[in-house]
Amino acid sequence: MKVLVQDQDFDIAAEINELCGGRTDIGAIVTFTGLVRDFHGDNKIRQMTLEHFPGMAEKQLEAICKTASERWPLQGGTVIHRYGPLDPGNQIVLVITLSAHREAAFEAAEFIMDWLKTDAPFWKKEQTAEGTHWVEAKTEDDQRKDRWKI
Amino acid sequence: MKVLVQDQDFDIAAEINELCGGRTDIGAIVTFTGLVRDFHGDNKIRQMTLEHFPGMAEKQLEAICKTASERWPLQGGTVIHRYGPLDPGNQIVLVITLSAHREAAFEAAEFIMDWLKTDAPFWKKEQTAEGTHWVEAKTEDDQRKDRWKI
Amino acid sequence: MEIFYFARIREDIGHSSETVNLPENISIVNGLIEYLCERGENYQTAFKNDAAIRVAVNQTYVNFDHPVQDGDEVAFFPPMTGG
Amino acid sequence: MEIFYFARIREDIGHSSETVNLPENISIVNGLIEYLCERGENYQTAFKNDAAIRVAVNQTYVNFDHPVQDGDEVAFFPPMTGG
Repeated sequence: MKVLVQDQDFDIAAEINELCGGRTDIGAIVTFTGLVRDFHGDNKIRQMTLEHFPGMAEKQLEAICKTASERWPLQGGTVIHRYGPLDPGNQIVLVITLSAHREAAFEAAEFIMDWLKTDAPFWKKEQTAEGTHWVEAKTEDDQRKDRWKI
Repeated sequence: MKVLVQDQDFDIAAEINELCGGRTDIGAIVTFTGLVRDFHGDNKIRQMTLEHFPGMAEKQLEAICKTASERWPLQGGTVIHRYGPLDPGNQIVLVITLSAHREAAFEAAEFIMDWLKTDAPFWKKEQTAEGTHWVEAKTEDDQRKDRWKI
Repeated sequence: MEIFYFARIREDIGHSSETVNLPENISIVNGLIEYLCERGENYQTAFKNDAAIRVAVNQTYVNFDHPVQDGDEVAFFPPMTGG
Repeated sequence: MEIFYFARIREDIGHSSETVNLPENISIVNGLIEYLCERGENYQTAFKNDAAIRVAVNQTYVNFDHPVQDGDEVAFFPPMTGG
């Protein structure tokens, strides 16, 4: 699977095409795109900044993809995570999974997102009318990750 | 949610853009694309023809989308199902779900696919080197649908 | 009554639709199937295996004991395999 | 030893990295944190709440009782919130 950590935007269609173009062995493509929302609870978000740990971010995303590839019969995939300043409506993260069957593609994409949330070294800072603050990690995210434990 | 039953191909990026363009309230986009595979078990597929029940196909897809919208907090979505002759590698079906949170988008997309498989009036006929045959419905698909029962 | 056939059932029967004047003694789907099977071997082949038949009356899925009446649109087809 | 700080911890401390000569009596992450906290209030604030700290040694997540030695690359940061 391809892993990219980048400040620039990504193009879902181009990424799908790079994975699937000319191939006839794929039965299912699942994509997940995470976007910056204009509201977080009651706070109106003006901008969001994503900080990351260069090197380790890529390493962790690759490890998560490897685990997913060992667990599900995937035919390929892509994970792109952006960093830097982002506006509401901007794309943050893209996960694409390919498989002969839909269950594997769905489950692997969800698994990658759940693990990525708690295990990839990225941190969100939100800028609101009341100032800036670091987003708190959610217990819920740990629980979602834990359901994949064997 | 938008429902289309059509013989022509669809463009995932255009469909996402139609749903999300200019919006800043969406947190998660999940897409599922089903493709014609070149192999089904041991049979090499030359072509596939999708027959459908015009009118009822749209009606059933709309009913499935309505159920999904009542069950998950969706911010929009699209379902496109093609009919007619298709070649390996061609797109068959597209499901897009939008939500503030990823769980809802993932679950709703998977729910729509599981229900669509058993409840939308489409039938696949495969053309192989040995001739043509109707694809058999899978018990597994009924089981996947049943897991959504309350 | 308008009857539609799809996929394998359409091929077994040899046509995709037909208009039937429903006899008065037929009131449920099962009765309609028995009546159609009197029309020839092609119908008997199409309706041989109950487990391989789905039916919709006025575009709603129903069971074989569902009422039918003149003016209904009835459709017979195999289990669905879309997606 | 190279130490990196990210996000809230980086802001509390006031810089994103530093080189530390590890004293001989320090052998685990916890000891390193105590040692850093002697450097000032900014470190004490950064490391106040164990539950809000994650640590990686040579880009692998470890617990607070994990060994550290000179030459290691150590990173401190809050629980992750990407995705």
